[in-house]
Amino acid sequence: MTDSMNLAFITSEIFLLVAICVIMIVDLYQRDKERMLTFALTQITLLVLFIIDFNQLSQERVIAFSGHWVNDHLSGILKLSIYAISFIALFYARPFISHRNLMRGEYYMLTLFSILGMMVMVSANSFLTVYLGLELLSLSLYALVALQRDSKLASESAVKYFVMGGLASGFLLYGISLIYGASGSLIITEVANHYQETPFGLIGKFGLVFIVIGLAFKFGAVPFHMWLPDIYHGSPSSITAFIASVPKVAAFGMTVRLLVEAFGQSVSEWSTMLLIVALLSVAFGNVIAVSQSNLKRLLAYSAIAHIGYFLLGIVPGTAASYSAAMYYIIVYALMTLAGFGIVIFMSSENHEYQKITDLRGLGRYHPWYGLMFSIVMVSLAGIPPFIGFWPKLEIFRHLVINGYVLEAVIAIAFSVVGLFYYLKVIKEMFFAESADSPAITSSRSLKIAVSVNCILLVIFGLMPDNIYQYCLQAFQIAG
Amino acid sequence: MIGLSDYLLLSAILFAISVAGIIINRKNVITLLMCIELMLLAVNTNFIAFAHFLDDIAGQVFVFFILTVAAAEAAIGLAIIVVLFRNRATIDVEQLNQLKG
Amino acid sequence: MLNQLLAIVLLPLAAAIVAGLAGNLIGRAWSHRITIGAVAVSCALAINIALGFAFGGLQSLNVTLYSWAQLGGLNLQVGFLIDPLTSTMMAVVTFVSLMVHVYTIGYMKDDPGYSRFFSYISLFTFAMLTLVMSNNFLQLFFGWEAVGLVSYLLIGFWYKKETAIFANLKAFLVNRVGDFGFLLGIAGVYMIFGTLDYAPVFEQVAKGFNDIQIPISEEIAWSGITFVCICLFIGAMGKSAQVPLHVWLPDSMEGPTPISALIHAATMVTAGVFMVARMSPLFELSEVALNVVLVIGATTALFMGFLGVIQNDIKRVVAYSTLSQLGYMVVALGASAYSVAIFHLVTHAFFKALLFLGAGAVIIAMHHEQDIRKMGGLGKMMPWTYATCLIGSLALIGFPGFSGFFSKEAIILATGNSNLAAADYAYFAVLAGVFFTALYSFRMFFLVFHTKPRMDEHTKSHVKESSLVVLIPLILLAVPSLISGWIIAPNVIDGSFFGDAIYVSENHDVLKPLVEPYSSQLGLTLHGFLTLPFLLAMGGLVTAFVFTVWKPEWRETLYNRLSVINSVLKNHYYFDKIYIDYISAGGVGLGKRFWRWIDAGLIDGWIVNGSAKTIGAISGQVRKIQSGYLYHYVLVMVIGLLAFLGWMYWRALAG
Amino acid sequence: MIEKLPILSLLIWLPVFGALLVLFGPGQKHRNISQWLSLLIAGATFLLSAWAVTAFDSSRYFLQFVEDTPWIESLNIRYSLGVDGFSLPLIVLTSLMTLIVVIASWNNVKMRSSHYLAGFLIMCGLMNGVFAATDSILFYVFWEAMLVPMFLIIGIWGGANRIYATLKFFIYTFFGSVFLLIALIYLGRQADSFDIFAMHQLVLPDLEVQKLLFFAFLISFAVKVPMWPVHTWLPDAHVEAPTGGSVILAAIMLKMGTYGFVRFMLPIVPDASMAMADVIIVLSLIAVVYIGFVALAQKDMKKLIAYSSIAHMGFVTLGLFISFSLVSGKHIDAAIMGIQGALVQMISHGFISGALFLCIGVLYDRMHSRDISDYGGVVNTMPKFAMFFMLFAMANAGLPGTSGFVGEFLVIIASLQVNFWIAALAGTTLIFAAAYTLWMFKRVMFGDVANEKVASLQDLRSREYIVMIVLAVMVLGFGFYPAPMLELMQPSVEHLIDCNLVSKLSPEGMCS
Repeated sequence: MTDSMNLAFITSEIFLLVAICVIMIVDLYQRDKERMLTFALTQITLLVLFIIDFNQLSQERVIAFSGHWVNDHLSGILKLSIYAISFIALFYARPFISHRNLMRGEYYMLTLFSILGMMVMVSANSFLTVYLGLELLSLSLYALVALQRDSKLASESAVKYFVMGGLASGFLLYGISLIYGASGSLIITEVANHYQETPFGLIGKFGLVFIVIGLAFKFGAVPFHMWLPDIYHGSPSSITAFIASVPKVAAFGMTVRLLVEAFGQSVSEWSTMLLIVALLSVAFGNVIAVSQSNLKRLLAYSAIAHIGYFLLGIVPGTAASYSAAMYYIIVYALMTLAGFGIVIFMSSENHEYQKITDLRGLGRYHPWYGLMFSIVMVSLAGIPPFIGFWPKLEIFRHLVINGYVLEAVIAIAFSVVGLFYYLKVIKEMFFAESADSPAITSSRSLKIAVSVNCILLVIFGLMPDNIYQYCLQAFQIAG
Repeated sequence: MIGLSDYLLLSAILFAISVAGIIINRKNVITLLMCIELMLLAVNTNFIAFAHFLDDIAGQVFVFFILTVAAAEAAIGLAIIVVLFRNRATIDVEQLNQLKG
Repeated sequence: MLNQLLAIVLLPLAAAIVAGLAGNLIGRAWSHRITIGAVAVSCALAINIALGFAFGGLQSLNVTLYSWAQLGGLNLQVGFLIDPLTSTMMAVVTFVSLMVHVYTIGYMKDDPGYSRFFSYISLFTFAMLTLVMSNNFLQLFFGWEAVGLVSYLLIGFWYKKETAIFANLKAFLVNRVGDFGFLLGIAGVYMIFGTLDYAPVFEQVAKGFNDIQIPISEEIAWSGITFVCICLFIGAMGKSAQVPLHVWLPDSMEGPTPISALIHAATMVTAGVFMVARMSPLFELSEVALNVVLVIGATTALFMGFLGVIQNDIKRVVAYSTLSQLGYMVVALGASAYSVAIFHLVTHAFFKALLFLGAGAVIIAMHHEQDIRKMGGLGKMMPWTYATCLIGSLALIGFPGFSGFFSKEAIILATGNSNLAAADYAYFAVLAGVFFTALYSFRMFFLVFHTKPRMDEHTKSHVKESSLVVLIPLILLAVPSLISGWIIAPNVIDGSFFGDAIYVSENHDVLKPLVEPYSSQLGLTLHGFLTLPFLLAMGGLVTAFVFTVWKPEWRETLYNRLSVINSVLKNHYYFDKIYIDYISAGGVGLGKRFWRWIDAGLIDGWIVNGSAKTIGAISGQVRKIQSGYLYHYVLVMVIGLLAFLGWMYWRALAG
Repeated sequence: MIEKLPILSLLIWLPVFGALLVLFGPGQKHRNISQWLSLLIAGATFLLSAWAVTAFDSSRYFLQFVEDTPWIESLNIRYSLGVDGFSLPLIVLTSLMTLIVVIASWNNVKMRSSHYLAGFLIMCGLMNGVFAATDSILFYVFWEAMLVPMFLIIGIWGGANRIYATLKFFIYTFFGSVFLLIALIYLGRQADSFDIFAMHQLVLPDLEVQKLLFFAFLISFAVKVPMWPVHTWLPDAHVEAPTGGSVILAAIMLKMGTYGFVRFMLPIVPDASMAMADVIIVLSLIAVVYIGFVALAQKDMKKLIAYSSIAHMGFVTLGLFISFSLVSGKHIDAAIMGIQGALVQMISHGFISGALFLCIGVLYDRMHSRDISDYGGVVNTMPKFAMFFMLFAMANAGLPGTSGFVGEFLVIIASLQVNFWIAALAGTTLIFAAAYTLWMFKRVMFGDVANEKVASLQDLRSREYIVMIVLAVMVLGFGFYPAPMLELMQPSVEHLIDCNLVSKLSPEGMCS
């Protein structure tokens, strides 16, 4: 435990904290309404973080701060993807918020704080750190959602998010407390050791239930999904894009820490719960999405369905399947970001076009973006060769390998239902006649960001290996 | 002699009350905040009880963290409610159903 | 030799292509010059080959042109088998075709589709030649369907005529029914003999082979050879218009008259007869098949003869007489007098073509009026046509000395000698047939050429003898109608001509008794005046004379007396009614129902769109759970919580 | 030097990247440029495929022009291509039909023609990929990806009811192929490799497992073929699709299903296929007879041809699945006959149905109606067109001398060796096909001029001539001399019969 207090292990966190303070102060002295400098600094911070963690990626797994903190491939890779996705998300946000007087320092502050929270989450090795990271993330997200002060919907969704989130973290804490009582420790590795020797008592089992539910809530899996559509719908699109993508990745990290690392020896205890939740999510998400007319709500329900598929990846409880799930969640974050990118893209200065029918004639008048968005939709539907297909393939592969053939068939059958509503969007863009061209953003940066994001979907679709290799490394599997 | 199980029962009851409160209360959002606080208290009771009977300090430390975070949470919660009130001139839970379906 | 054969086949094809694709470029004159030239050359070559077989002692040869397909051990080839039988057919086909070509110049003089017509008939010549010259079943089937195609095109030549395009579709479909059987027959041949070439098949037949059983159901199994023969004969029924597949031939008269002469009298319709004769080794092995052939042929011969009596359209009379004559040929086949069948085929080709072309000449003269009730007394106005038609009719009724006499007499005698089960019925049918043949043919003859003219003045004033291009073919056809019998008869009957091209088993050899009488044509002719068939023919002739020339008014009374029979005949035994109103209409109706009920209704309506609708409905309902009220959301969460806790508790208790 | 070329990759990617060029290149504004460009690309692709035929060694059954590079190491998925006697003819067919479609839609598609052409070029590449892929996941990727451009083509350029039709098409086929995916995953697991030919070598001792795999394959491929009763997407898709779409759909997409049978089902699960052969045979016969009746009742030309396509594809499945009882009955020649017949039928149906849809397209361009009742006496005003239409109609009716005859002839003859009733029912196609095709022809082409719209029809234009002549040459050529095509396929067919139809229940008797 000599190097237990070695701050080197939390370089990036410290750097981020410092950076946040600096940016806050700099922001105070800014006259520029566009907050160019703040934006630039934020993005630079992210870049620097990326570089730092990329260099630390190769190092071995270390546990520090008397066991509360862990640095390993998993945390490293998750952090990297968090930075990358947030980076794109901020690009999306810029033109949007500048038109809705959200262009204030807080926006960036809160984003960075939530990123900090996520970093803590993914490299937490004790329930305490997990909790702190989670709350740091959640609180900043509540604030972000409520940031658009003059919007009825935003404030309503903020309240809902807040209440439900509080409730969920309450559940999680209650579970943690029970586990603490049952195992006598807060350190995840010690919990794991404890359960290696002694079997689960009833208290431990109940604790596990609470924890699983807390996680399921974070992901928005049925039946703990109720908050998700409203929040996605109500909050400002740029923030929805952020909420929908990045925290999912962090939540995966938390799941691994809480379930896999703490209770990895007793997969059977929780895998069934996850299986039920997952299949429910797949079914409900896909079915309800069919009757949605608002693009944001549609994406919300599709998110529920995708979470279902993702959880199916965790169910088999083998390292390979975890890496598949990780692959899925990262890819999904990228895709859903692009999805909400469409919504942001379609929102002009004063008005937000969120109805699917607002996309009419896009393919006619802006074929390039029509193409881009159909790539997103098809990719979400999981049609090869777009990237959405590969993680699905991996998930199903591991299900079949581990003997969950029937579950795989059910899930894949619902993906046919899913196809229907994704195609509905393409239908509106290309097939439906429309008299005039739909309003689209004027900002060049956003146009570039969307195009880059969508093209990434294609490129990674044609060369899916590189991302997946990282996911495999995260679980010490040679590709 | 009061045993561990009694504390657990107590916290369970508190927990149940808080959840029930959230479900039953249809009027004031503030009440929801209080319910959440109550839930955290239930958790705290658990932690302290366990910490005592395991005589391990970590649980009690955790409680301090929870209390702090709860304070922050309350602050943000109230702020959000203020925003809500400015927009809707009401903080009735029943009115919060613009987002649905 | 091979080059000659190729020339015979390909010249008409080339001419057809030129006239068809470049018809407008080269103009009418050139299109008929080219086609006629081509057919003339192949005709000359064909006759040369035939003579070679008759006198030059030419050996039959079997050549392969190219391998159509190679499947494992099976090699499907295209090639020629040239023997007396083939050469006869080649000669007849090319000769009649040539005549028709020439005749067409006059007949189609002012038709817009002039060169198209020439292209078609040359194409037909090509197809027919491939059929007869084939040395394997594949090519036989090709020619079989190709002639059907051309006949389809030619019946529908005047595509604006509603009746014509109805008739050609009908013809094609009825033929397809026959071809369906034919194809199964070919499949059967492959099944038994493992090859589709004639030579090995006949070889195996000659040196004996083990017949297989074709299981039809659990208990029933057919002898393979019988199955094959009957299936092949079904094909022949289609092409040679035997009952019940005869319905297309009368309608085919909607086509131009030269076609009726060439395709629907002389050549194509006899393809079936040729095919059975070619397959004689197979048919000889199956008594059952031979009996079937006899019955079908006899029925056709007799009952189609009846219909001839009541027709008023000049071409339809000839058409029904064709049907009846085809019946005679098929009877001969059934009696395993194959050579006689071919003999009658040849003579019939001459005199029936002659009759058709004569009828055509009349039709031109009458300005395309075809109803014999509106004619009469044309004899004086067009003497040449009159003379040639008389020759044709006499040949048709088998008046001693005419070509038809020798062949038909042989058929009757052969049938008499046959000892098959159905032979007696057939014998009666062919005898009775003779009477009616005479009746309808001379009824027509008298009504057209004798009796007082019944056409209007205008037409009457314009009636005149046809032009030379029309008359020359008539005369050239009249000559063989007169004399061909004298030349051919003996060598055919004693089998010296066909040699081993036709195989007859010992116990079926019905021609042996005929060899002696047929050795002297003159004696046979004189003897012919004393036989029953002659009396019957004369009876028919006299009856015809009575009802047309002497006492026309008796006709009405007779019709009224026999009104029942008359109505049956008028509806052609209701064949058309059954086929069109019930079978085809029923088929379409069935299709509609299948489509509406099963495709659109069950599969699409319920299963496909139904499931989509269901999901939509469920979705519409389930989304209501998302009520928007916080406490509902929490409630759902808590329910989930309790469910899991309970489940976990239950598991803990259980295990 | 040309031998060094990665010919198959070129066949796949040349059209795809060419399409991108057409899509975003200069052609966007000027139709002519895009048209010439796509003509150039399609022509080059076709020439490449033709060269591939000449370079193909038809005396050997195993794969040629093989390319094999790792693609996704972590999943052990390889970018491996190769063709044998089954796939090469289909690749040529694909390239040729694409070229024809490009020519046929010359100056013909008014709206966004560059996108239209690009769509078909992409399709061409992807379909070539389907036929060339020898890695099952690669196959699946092409198989699915191909749906997207077709979905857009039907949806954007289609007829009145296009949206329903195209959604139905996409979801129907996608539903089918998801089961394929599961089966492939399972097999990949068993064989430790997604290589199709590794799967061929797989021993599957459990017949039940084989049956499950069989049904997974069956659902996905039967939808594509399509076999009764999962055929109902086809008429809608055909009717609503633009001419080019119908052509590609009928000429090539349907073949993928039957190609799947040959490539996956027969070799990988022979025992289940043998056990289930009767089911398939019955379905095929239903396709011939039942669909024959349904086609008779159609009032819409395209629907009629669509249904006739289903009936004709029935012969392919029939020919493939009678082979089992023939092999077990030691009728090896007949088995070869059946399979060869099926393959020839695939190719020739490609030409014929494509040609018929083009003919209907020619009429539709002028009259903007597909209803038979709107026509009549067209031959009066379009004699040259009538000639071609007649030829193709006759080919559709299986007239000897046209390619349509070859396949049906072989299959019927082979099927009599199995059972009289199979042959008899299959043989009814002679009557049905003639009935519905020629009845339609009569009502559309023959008779007196029906209305003044017909009276004002113009005969074929030069580009239409080119297309018609090419197809006519193909139809007649393979009708009179199918031997070359058969020789191309022969070794693969024999290998299929020798090695792949043997039982996979036990290791012995398996050969490589």
